[in-house]
Amino acid sequence: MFRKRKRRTSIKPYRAGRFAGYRQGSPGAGGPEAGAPEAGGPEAGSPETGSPGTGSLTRSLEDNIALFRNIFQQDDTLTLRELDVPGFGKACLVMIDGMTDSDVVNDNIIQPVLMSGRVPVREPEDVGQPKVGEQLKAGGQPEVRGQLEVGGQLAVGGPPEGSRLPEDFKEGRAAWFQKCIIAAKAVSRSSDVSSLCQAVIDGDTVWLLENEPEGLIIDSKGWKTRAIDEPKTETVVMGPREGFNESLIMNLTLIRRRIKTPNLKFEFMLIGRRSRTRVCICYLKEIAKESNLRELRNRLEKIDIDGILSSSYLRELIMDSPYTPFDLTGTTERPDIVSANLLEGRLAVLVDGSPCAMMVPFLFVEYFQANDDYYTNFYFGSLNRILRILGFLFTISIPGLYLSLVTFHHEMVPSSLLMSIYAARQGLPFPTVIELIVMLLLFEILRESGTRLPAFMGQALSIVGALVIGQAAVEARLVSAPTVIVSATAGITELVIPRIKFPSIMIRVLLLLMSSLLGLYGFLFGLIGLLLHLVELRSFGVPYLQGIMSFKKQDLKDTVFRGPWWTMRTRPRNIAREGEWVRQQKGSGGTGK
Amino acid sequence: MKLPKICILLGMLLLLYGCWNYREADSLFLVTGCGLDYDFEKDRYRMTVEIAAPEGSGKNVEIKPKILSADGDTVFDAVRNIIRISSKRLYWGHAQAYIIGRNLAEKSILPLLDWIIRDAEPRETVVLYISKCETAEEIFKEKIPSSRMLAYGIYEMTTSAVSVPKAPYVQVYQLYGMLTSDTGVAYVPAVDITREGGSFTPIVTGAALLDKERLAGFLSEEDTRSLLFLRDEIKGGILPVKTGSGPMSGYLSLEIFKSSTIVTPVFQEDRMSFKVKTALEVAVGGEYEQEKYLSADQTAELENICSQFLKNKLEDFISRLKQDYGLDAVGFGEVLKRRKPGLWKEVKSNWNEETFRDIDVQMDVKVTLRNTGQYLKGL
Amino acid sequence: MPRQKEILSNWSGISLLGMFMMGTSIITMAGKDAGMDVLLALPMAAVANILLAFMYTRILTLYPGKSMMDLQEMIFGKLSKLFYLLTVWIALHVATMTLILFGEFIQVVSLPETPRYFICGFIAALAIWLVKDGLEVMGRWAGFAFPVFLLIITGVSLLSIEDIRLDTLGPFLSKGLHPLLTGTFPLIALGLAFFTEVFNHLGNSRKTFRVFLFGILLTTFSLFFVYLRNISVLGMSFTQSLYFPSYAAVGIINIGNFLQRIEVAVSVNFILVGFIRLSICLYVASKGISRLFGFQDHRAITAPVAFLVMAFTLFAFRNIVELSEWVNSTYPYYRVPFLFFLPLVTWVAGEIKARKDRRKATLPPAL
Amino acid sequence: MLKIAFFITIITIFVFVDLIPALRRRNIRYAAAFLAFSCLALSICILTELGVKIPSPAKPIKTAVDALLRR
Repeated sequence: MFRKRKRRTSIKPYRAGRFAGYRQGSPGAGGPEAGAPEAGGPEAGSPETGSPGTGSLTRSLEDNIALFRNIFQQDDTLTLRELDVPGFGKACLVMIDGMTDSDVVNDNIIQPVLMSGRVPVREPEDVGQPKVGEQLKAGGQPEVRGQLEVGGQLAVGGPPEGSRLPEDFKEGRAAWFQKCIIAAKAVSRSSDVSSLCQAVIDGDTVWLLENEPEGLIIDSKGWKTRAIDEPKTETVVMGPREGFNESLIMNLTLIRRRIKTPNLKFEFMLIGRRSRTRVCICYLKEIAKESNLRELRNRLEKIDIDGILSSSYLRELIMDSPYTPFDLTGTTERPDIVSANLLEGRLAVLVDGSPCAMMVPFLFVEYFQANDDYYTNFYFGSLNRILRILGFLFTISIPGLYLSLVTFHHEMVPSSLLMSIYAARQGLPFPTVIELIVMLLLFEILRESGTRLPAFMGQALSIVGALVIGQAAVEARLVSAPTVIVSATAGITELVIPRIKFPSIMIRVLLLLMSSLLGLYGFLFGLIGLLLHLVELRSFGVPYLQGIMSFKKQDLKDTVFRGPWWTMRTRPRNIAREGEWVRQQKGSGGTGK
Repeated sequence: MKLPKICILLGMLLLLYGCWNYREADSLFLVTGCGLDYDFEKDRYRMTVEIAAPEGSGKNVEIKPKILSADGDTVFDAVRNIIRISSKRLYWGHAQAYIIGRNLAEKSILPLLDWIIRDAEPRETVVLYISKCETAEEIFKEKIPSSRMLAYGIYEMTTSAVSVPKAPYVQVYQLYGMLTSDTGVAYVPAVDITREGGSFTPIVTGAALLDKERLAGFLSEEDTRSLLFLRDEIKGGILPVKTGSGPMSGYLSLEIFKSSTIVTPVFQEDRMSFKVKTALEVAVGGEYEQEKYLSADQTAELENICSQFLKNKLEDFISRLKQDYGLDAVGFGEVLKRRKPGLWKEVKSNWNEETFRDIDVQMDVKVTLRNTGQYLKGL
Repeated sequence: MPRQKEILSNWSGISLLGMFMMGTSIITMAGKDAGMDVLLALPMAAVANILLAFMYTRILTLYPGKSMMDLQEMIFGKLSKLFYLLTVWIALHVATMTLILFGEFIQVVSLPETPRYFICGFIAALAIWLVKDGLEVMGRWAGFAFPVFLLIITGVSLLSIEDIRLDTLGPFLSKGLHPLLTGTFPLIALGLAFFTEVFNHLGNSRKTFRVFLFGILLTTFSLFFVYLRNISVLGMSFTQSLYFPSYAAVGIINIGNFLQRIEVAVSVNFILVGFIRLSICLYVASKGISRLFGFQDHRAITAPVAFLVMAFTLFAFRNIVELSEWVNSTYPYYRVPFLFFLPLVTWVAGEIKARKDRRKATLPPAL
Repeated sequence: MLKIAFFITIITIFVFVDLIPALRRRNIRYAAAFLAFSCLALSICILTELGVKIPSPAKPIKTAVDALLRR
């Protein structure tokens, strides 16, 4: 882990190739931090890490090529491009088709290499500095080509003599290629087969040379990614429309573009013995709580799993209370939400290949917050929040309350209402509790099939659902009309907050069962238990219910109500670092305040 | 440690699934009201209940009133015996009117009152009536043309008495309070049957005066209004005032907006008297002899006439209360108890019989005219 | 599993205290035998409670962070086991009473056919869960439930304004001082002694007394309004003749024929506060028992102690008549030795020991 | 009968929650206390179910207090 961090400081440009380096350091080159705990570092070279090759390259190119062929047996995406470099002999490019950017390979690797034997002799002082890249960047290749053509002096018989390029050849020919020829932004050397293999898998190109025990790992990653568009699940009325896609680096850019401070930190980790997924912890160094960060790193390092395909894998692996149905980590596909969370002092975890970022700590009240609240008028935002809270309360309680009122506490229903329920229930075959359970189940089935169904089949589903369940069942006197109304209300209110769907289904059923036992008292016991469970939960040490029912004025600003921005002077308690609670200095902003 | 906790809840729910009090609405009959009588020949209570019974099937279920009755050794026994006829359990949570027949009320109302308060189902806010007919059964057994619940009709007549103060609205918990007070005098609304156009309609009219647990007599609607004035229970309604004499002359209706009555004991030279101060704020709702009362002076005159009229009414009522019944329905005793607890202890043992008959009452009625409706000048 | 020291916030402390003190009075109207004088008894009892709170605060602050049991262990050594035993006894007794009242209330008021042990079982299971989660969770739970409780009390009392008849109040002190005293005594919350096991967890031990004071005042105010409402709505005689006057008083509310039949709000309130009362008793009992046996952690013993309480409910009182007679006439006196003299002895002994310790500390060692 | 079943159920649940972890951690004394208390509770339950009148401590205390205060 530490190696990654160390490397980060030395490599500046961020793009897909930003990682090229860290893998090729030979194991154990820990440097000063070698004593730090390293929980199953992925490059430990153990057999499970997924890199089949071990050992080092040999001097024979034939052997090396055979080695790679052997490792990537039956993998026909492996592409070997053999070259004959004038003056150097045979060379070979090893890459995987589809993972590499053809332009980079063609223009920045093959072309300079092929030309290298003909390059006019340069002054020694030019050598050793990564001028080539810059030159290419500035002028582009045509200039080089032109130069060659004009010069017409083809330096055949490339084997460089010591007098020509004395500095570079001291380090070996590979180093010379690395520094002087290859026009890629990150090139490193390695002789370790496993790291070379890993590089190939990651989409880099490995460059092998005859009679050279070191290979070059050239950054040439490039593949197609989805365009940045608005997430389907989190639409917003007013506000940014960008959403994460599956490329980690792209996602990080989206965050970086919103918070432009060097204090925004991105720490990388590799998780997954086989998938070797890159995972990034982002935080704002001055605001995030150090202890939370340490805890998060700790928990992530403890993970031992063979594959991570989405951030949801991580969420379940690092939850404080693994059995709770509630989310203890936030999740979003929107960079603006992640940025807002970072600014509150939270930590975000992004996973390569998953558009969902995970944020910790997560509080219960965040279920009811939506980014739209912050982009619209604060009255409207507060109203929406209250509606969401009501929606949650309704969806968990309506079936249970209805059941206990009509089967236990008839005295609480107004006489006229009881009469109509009474009339509606005449001659029905099933007890209310069974009716309710079946109807709720049917609703969930409809909902679930609606989610997975192709859009063109949706209509059929809704027609059948509405007609059969809504009308025919009542008319055939299988279920009573009030039951249909109640379960439909519970189902609709459940959709006010899609994220809390599962816990609310579970609580609703539990409360329903409790109500069928002891009526309203059972319902109340269920609520007591629910509150108890919520109270005992913690997300990264922060009490889950923090912020709800607080009497402190400042705490209420962003919980049940969305206060105007000028009043939100502090960050939520306990989340940001001690003493870093002030979001706005007093008097700043809020004209007229 | 969370999984076991979830197991606790689930295990308890699944293993011990028993719902003792789970009752579907359709397994019950809703009782809307009941009447209680005593059959002195058979020496048994007779309970008549009105239930809301479903009629029809399929989608066209209608709720119609149905009358059932049964005998029993006690009230509760009679209640349970009805189940044998009705085949479903009776549910009392929505019953509003409990009627006691006059025959039984002359003995005691306690059997029913005790059951209402003790049992969990009947509510404390229901109203107990005393029937002016011999039995309560008569009231229920009369044919009702409509599908309305008779008991609810009776109850609504009482609650609407706020704007027509002709019957008191006494809920059972208030009745209990009156009966357990030191004077032990209470009043409840009375029900009777009117015969209009061949159909019999129950009507709530006047009040029944109770001495301890026994019926002492019925008060007319006018007396009931006086009683309500004295007890400061008037919240609105119409006060017809007769300003002249002879037929068709000088009835004036006053709409009451505000009314307050304060009773204070006065002691003068060993003699106890009570001062009743009634203040009324009214508007002229309708009058017959218009020309008379339009100027400011005339308004004052009108106020005087009305005050005098009401004062006479009230004084008349109190004197009749003293002579005919000897029952302190107005609650002078309660006032004395709060003001002079020491003195009360001495007189309370024979308050109704002696002291109350002796006391003087000084009436002070003040009627204030708020407006005369939309009319400035009459025809 | 050693856990880090649990810390109660001040509000949690106030909530626990308030809910514990309301415990059963909110529904049974303790002290209603005093008649009208109970309204005067409430402030008198508050004064007595504050005096008691002085003593309990002193016990807690002699050695900050030490509970009364810790103190007893320091002072009496082996003998302290006797003290634990007495505390456990009374805690179990109060827990049993609370649990029975729960069962009886629910049974009498709305679920007559449901067996009592079944209702009790649910509540006991929840209480075990709460107590096992520890004091901090308990405090936070109370911190959430207490505002709900106060909100319901206020709302319901506001709704019954229409039915309140203040002219039915009085006469006060018509029968001399005796009823006042008999009304005051049950209202004195000797149960506060249990909080000497709870408030040693308060985050700021210097604010202990403030927490006591605020809790007592809040409770007295709430109870006063509840009592006033009940008496003025139902009338004194009806109030006295009911087991659960609050329930009846709220059942009378009828606003525009729409807002009516809301007496279940009282049940909610009673279950919330009674639940905390039960949990505190269970906490103290299991703590005492684990100390008796020399266990480190009370959590392992909580569940069996709760079973024991459940078993006691089966035979302790035959019915609510016996229970209410006991609660009204015997219990207020019976609890005195356990909840008053026991802390008193501890306090006096602790005071002496603290003096000695302080002298020892100031004296130069080994002269 | 249901009463005993109910008691046994609740106790069994907590056997899983409390007793078995205690045994696993070799906390014999916890386990012993757990078993002792649970058995006591269960036997009280069974006795009452069998119709045995267990004398309640409330009664003697009541007579004692009455004797002390209202001589």
